[in-house]
Amino acid sequence: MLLNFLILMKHELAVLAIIFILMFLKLGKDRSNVTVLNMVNVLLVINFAVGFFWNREGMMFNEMFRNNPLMVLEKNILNLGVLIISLQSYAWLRTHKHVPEFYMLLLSTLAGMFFMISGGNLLMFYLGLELSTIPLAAVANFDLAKRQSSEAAMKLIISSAFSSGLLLFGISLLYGTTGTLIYTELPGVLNGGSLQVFAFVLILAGFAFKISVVPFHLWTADVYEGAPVAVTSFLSVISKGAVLFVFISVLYTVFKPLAEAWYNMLFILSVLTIIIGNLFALRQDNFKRFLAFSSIAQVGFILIGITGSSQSGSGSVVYFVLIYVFSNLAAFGVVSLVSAVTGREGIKDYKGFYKTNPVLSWILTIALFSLAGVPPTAGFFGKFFLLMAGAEKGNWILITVAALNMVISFYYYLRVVKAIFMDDNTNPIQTVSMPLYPRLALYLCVAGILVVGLYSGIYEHIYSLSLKF
Amino acid sequence: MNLSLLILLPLATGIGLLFCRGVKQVRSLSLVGSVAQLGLAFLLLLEYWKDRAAGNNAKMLYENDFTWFRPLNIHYHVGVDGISIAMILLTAFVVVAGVLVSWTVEKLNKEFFFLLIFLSVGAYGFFISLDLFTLFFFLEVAVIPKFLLIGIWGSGKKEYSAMKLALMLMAGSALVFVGLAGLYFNTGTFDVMAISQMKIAPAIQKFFFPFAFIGFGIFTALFPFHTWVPDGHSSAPTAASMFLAGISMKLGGYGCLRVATFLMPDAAHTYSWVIILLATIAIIYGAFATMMQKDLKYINAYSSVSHCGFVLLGIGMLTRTSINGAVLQMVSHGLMTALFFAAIGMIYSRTHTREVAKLGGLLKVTPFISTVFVIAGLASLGLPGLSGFVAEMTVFMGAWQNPDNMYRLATILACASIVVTAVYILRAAGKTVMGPISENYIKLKDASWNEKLAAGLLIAGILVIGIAPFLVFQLITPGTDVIMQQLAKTIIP
Amino acid sequence: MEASAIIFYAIAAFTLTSGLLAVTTTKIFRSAIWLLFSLVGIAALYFWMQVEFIAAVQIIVYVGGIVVLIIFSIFLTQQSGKEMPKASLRRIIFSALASLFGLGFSLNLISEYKFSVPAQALQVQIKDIGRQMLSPTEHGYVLPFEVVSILLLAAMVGCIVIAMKSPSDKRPGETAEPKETGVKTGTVTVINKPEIVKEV
Amino acid sequence: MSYLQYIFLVPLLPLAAFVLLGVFGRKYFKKSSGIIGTAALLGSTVVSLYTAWNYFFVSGKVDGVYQKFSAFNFKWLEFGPGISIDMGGTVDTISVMMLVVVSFVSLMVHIFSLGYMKGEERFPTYYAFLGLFTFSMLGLVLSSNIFQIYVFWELVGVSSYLLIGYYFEKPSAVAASKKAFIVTRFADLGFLIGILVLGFYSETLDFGLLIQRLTDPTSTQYLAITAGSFLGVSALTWGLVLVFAGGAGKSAMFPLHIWLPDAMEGPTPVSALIHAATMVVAGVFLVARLFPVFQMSAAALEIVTWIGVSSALIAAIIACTQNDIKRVLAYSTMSQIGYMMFALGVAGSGTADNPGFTGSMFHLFTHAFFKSLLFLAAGAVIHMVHSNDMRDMGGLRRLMPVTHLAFLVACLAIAGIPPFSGFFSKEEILLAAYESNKIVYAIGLFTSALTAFYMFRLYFSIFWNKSQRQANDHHREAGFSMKLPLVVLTVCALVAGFVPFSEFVTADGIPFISQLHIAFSLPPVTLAVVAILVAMFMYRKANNKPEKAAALFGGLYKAASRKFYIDELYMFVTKKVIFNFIGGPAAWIDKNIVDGFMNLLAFITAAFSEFIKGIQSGRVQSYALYFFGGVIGLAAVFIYFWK
Amino acid sequence: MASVPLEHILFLSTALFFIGMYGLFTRRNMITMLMSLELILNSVNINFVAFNKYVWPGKLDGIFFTIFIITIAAAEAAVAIAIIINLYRSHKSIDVEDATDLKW
Repeated sequence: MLLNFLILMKHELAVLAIIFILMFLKLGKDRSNVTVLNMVNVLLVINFAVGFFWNREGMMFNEMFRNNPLMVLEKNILNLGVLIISLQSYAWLRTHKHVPEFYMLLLSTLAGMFFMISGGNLLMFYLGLELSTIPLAAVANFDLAKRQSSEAAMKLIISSAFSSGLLLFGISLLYGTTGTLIYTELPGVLNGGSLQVFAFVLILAGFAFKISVVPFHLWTADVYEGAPVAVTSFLSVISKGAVLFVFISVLYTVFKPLAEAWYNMLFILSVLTIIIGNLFALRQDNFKRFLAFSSIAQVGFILIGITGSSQSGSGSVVYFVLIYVFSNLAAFGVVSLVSAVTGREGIKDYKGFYKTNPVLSWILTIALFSLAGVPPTAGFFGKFFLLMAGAEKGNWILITVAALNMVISFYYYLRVVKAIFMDDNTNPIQTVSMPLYPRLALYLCVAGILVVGLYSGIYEHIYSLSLKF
Repeated sequence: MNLSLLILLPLATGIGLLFCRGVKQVRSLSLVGSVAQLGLAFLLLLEYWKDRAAGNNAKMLYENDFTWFRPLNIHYHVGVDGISIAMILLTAFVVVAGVLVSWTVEKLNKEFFFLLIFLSVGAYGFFISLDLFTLFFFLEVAVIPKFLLIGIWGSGKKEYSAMKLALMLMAGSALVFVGLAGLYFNTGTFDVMAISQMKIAPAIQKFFFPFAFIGFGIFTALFPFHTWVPDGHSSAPTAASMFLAGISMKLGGYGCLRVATFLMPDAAHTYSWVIILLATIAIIYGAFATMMQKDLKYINAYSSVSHCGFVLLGIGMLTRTSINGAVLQMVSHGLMTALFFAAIGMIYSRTHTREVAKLGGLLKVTPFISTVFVIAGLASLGLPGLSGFVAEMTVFMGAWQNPDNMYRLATILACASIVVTAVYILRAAGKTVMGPISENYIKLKDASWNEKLAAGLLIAGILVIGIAPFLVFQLITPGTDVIMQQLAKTIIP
Repeated sequence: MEASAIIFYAIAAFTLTSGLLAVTTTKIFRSAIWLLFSLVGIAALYFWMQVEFIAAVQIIVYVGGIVVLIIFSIFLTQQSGKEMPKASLRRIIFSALASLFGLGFSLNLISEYKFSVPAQALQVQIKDIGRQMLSPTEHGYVLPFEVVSILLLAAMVGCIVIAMKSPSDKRPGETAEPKETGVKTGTVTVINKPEIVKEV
Repeated sequence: MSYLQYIFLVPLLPLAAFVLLGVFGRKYFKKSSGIIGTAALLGSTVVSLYTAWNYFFVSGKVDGVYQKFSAFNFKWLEFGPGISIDMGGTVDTISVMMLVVVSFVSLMVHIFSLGYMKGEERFPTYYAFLGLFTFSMLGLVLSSNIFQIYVFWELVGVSSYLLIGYYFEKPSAVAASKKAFIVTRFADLGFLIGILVLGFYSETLDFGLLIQRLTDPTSTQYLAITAGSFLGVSALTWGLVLVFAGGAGKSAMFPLHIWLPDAMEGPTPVSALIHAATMVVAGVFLVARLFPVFQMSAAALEIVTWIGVSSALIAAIIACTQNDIKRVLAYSTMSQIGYMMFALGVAGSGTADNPGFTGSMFHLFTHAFFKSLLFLAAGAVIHMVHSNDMRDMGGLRRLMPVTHLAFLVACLAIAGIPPFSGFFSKEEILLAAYESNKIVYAIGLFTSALTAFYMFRLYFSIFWNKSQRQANDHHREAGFSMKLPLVVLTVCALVAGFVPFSEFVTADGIPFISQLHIAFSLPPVTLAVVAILVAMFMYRKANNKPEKAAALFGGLYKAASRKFYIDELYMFVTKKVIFNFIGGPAAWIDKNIVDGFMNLLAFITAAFSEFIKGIQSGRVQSYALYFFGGVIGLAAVFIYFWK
Repeated sequence: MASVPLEHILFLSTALFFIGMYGLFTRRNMITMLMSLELILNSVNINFVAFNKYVWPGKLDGIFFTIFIITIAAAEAAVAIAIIINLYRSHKSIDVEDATDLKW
């Protein structure tokens, strides 16, 4: 029993263990940031490594907690992302006053996501969601001196509370109409009645809010811009990814009876999301804000993938999230490094960046190309598979719109590349020296971008896992 | 021989370039690499002839096929027939010439040569791949380097042009993607040869053909979507313009042939009149637009629009000869336009202007360059003995074999364009290399060894095609015959 | 029966009116008080539904915790007497319309839906609530319980870090209260803090 | 056929010279290039003479009929079964005759140029171009395939372009070369389409097969081509007329002649070779080559006739008014070619034993000699006076006796005074015209008189007119290399007429004896003599009679001296109409509409994104409002509408 | 209970829900916005309890859900207020209209 418990909840327990270590660290005599950071990063590496061993399928607490290979994979992806982010935010945290707290909060959100992914029950889902949101709001405020930071935190907490209010209303209606909260029981009792559809829409909105689907996306850009870069990247990659994982499984299993309805909803939402995201990304100057909108557009593509049939849909989405972790974090890594050293975050500031920082420029360029979906970067494969998955339903309007929107997205990614390579600048960003951790992280990302796509084994592995939820 | 070498060799060269120190190493390595490509291409040609002579009548030779992404049944499937070998040879020629021409690039030369080589990877991969996915993959691989090449090393309103080019080409490949997806979901495979064996319902073909054809057409300056050509070519650095006009416009033509026409023959029959209409417009209107240009590069760019019109015309006519002509025209236009751009580049690097009005009398001071310029001009106005003539005549003959009166009219109009071509070429030549020379050009230097080599290489190619076209013909005809069989077994007569 | 119905409607009217006032009065402190009333009304509703435990929790947490917290923060951030800034008329109209439409929409849906009301309602004992709360077996809620406790821990840490006045900025009159809020959150959590330690 | 195997040398030697001099000339053969070129030409001349001898006197005739042999033939470009461009060498009467003419005249010009072009900076280039031209011309006459002839046709055109533009620093030369190329290109368009038509219907491009199929009224191809019609004219006629259009362009026939006078910008020997003797008669040769097919279509022959005769007349009239001696010669060339053309025309439509074909070829033959002689002599004069204008000349007869003599002979020849060569050929032509069409005959007669007049106008005003000039170091007659060709050609111009041409070259290869009827040849000769006397009376001494005469003709004179304003017409059409009403709009549309549309898309996108930016107002409450709006909207849509 | 149909309880909760929403939309003071949020959550609680009590008396899901919601609401409120206070430090105001630096 106990062993089973330990193995099944390995990921969660590992994260919690780190949290408690940090807590005692904090209560004990205060150490220098660097030692704390070294320690934390080592722990995270261990945590990430542990994720690959002794995995087992199973359920506990009458389906409140499930685990299966796909979930393990998803958790590993999230672990990886957190590791990379932590390595990248080294430059920023070195001088920060509350390093252990930062990690405690961040990791508790991670734990929340794990519970959310593993949860087999709307209650667990809700708890996980909150656990992965509320601490983030706090962390978003960690640039205590900056007014933008606190504004971002305020926007995040209020709008997320609002969305969870709606979500809860939906859940309550669902509960009222079906009498159960357990995933495995729900499909049997869902009958697609209008009240249930309403409930579903409310729940969908809760998801859509977290993965910032238009029109539930409006908080995204502001929060991304205001929050510290580490938090922004965490929001844009980790929490989005986690919710996506849950979203797919919930849609494909729990709401199967409503499939026809949610397919059309996602159709509308994805088109809206791609277009609006692109249109806004067109005219951004702040790099984080720009990435925010670009990530919204990316979500639109992911939604298209979700509309596909279960296996290729979920496979392509998980695959894309993995790629997205690498590409987006590569971009954010450069941005966070630069903003930590120089405090400049405008795309204009990046004019002539290549003259001073060739390596960083290439990394950023590769990342942007991967986001834009240019071969041979992994992003190309990710987008291709997403669209192929979406095309399985034969909805060519959707595919054509998406394909043409890739052109718009191209424009703004290339705009940045243009700024980096072609424009000349009177005072370009000075040469930024890369500390060890960020360098590691960035190289890891680039390697990922190049390998994940070209090496087909990874996709096939994910695909093979993504039959069962 | 293993075709993957064609991809690996440039790739290795490119990676090697990253570790080079100093201008000399970079130049020499890229020259060695590109020459090796050329050698490889010739090796391929020889083997091909040997095997064909040995009576190997397979549709595709040297096929090499292994599964890449099993879930979507994506293969890495390469193989060549005569047409693709012709294209590969063209690419190799242009690459070497491009490297030679850009010998003196100082600014960021490592990156420059890396991108050039990388571009060639895309081109080779595109021409050898028999799997729609890899085809698409390499198609897009070939786009981005152009953007950087133009934007960083270009001249004039380079950012605008680079952006325009990248976006329009990307729009093209987006359409291509839809077409490919359509083919995939109606056949369950990306494999070109496999799809060609299947029968796709005409309705489906009719729906997806425009996507594929227009998508590829944008690459090869299909009429309303050609506007990236003038700006892109004129802003690009010399080598990049050579690549653009010489290679990447051919990607489009090849795709139109290999994917759109070959895999959707019914639709090809249905839409051939549209293709011919657009092609004829492109030919005539491109020629007249060229007549009004003042800038040498614009002249050549617009003439490329007109010449690529011949390619599309040949494809649209759907006769054996005309398709042969289309392929021939692709190769010949690739060579001669590359030569033209090389000559323009040489002139520009000396006089620092491309304004026809500002130039004059260069024949006196730079006889070699001027001669090259004139030869390129004569080639593009279709002088017998040079490649252009053979290609255009083949297209005309093939087009005329299509007995429909409207098609005949289109053919006649297309023929008429050779007069206009003569007009603008001779105007350009007359104003640039002939006439009285202005004082400030009096002490210009003639071509340096690398420029001479590059020009010589291209001229050699042009002459070979022009004097011994039967060589190219017996190279490409088997491929054309395969396409003709495909077109023959359609439902619509 | 009649009596209970009358009581219900009375409670409902009280809750709704005080809630409405809470979101409309111009004085912030008053609105806080109205909120308090409304929450109490809800607690009364729970009593009426004979779920005393929830009612108790409602009173302890909301009335005893959150409202107090809110009032403190009001004191911290402004003088309670003064008028609050009004929203623009356009905003008000749109919000009213949206809310009313939403209300109508959902009421319509709910009234359409025929809830199958079984004969006898649920009789809930506090002790099986407590037992299930901590039982890992069937109908056990120990896992969510732990998750929530992690959440509370995280929330506490977050509050402390954010609201604690950093030594750099020295503004008089704000030294104590931020900690206060932190502690307050603490008190909320203290209820089930020991169990965490026990369990893990 | 032993001698046939050497024929390939005839075109190849000049080609070799071209390649050698073109590639290495300016480096290694700066001085010796002239010798090299001439040597090569000498070689091919010898071979062609050898061929001619063998063909005409040894082995050409099989039981009384001159056969058509194929010296060599290989597939150059195969379009499909039966349809292929071959590179072949046809040996028949006209091709052998042309071989001799071309190589011989070209040799003469090569030799002449040794002196004339001495000291030129681009001496090797000049000889390279000459070699290229000679190669292409020889290839043209040898062609066995209608597409092959087109190939060399273009090559001839381009080498003429290069040679006209030889003085590339003179804008006028550049313009002239451009004009020549474009005008002929325009004509070639017709030729090309004609080839497509004929080739398509006859299902071959080979001359032999094509002629055989299209002249046999029972063959399917013939039926097809006569059945097929466009705008009510049969495909056959279309094809032939279009082909003839090409010929007319090259041969400077009436509406397409404008390039020829300007082409005189080139070096004079070049004019002698290309624009007098060889290239310009290519059109005649083409028609002669397809003569059997032309005979199948009366309409086509009519057109040929009238184009030819009108060109002859107009050119002659214009020639009377020009002052630039080379232009005068150019117009006379045009008029003489007009003769050849209408000779062919009437030959087809006339009776079976009509001497027109022979006459035309004969005239081509003789004309080659005396016209190139005229040009070379003129070249010698120009070389000495350094001017083209006859008003700067005069009284040169003592100063340059050889030239004087040669010029005189040539003038007599072209004027058709017996026993000079021109007389015989012209007689045959007039006879042919007389037999078939009186009007044409009359015009021809008048034209010949005009010819005599303007030629002697030229002669007198060069060599007499002004007072004697004295020899001094500056004015000296040219050296041996220039005298030799003059002498040789003079001899030819004298004796060429006595060649019994009709026994060699006839339409059907069957020789016949043509005898002179004194009665018939009386009127033209007397007219010619009268015309010469008039010219002598007007131009022997400097006086004001010419002005009077000009005033007498008034408008006609003015129009003629302005070449009947045809150039202006062309200028108007090209510069004004094409550039402003076709090219301009095309460029404008491309820049503003097609490209503008692309930019408009970009602009709209940007504008729209600017327009909707208000959504992201930064107010969290409106965010919530949108959020809720989205929820309700979605729910409403999917509950009430999208069921 | 029979005298009061379930729907009426739901009406009450729904009304409360939208009252809260109205408040959230219109209140410019962040703390009052927070209050509105509390109202929303409470209405959901009522739903859960009512459903559990009258419709699905089998298990205690609704009850427990309510308990957890209440707890989380507390935590949320705490964090929110902490953030608001911090924001007040920098902005000198808790009017949302003043906290709109980040936009477009």
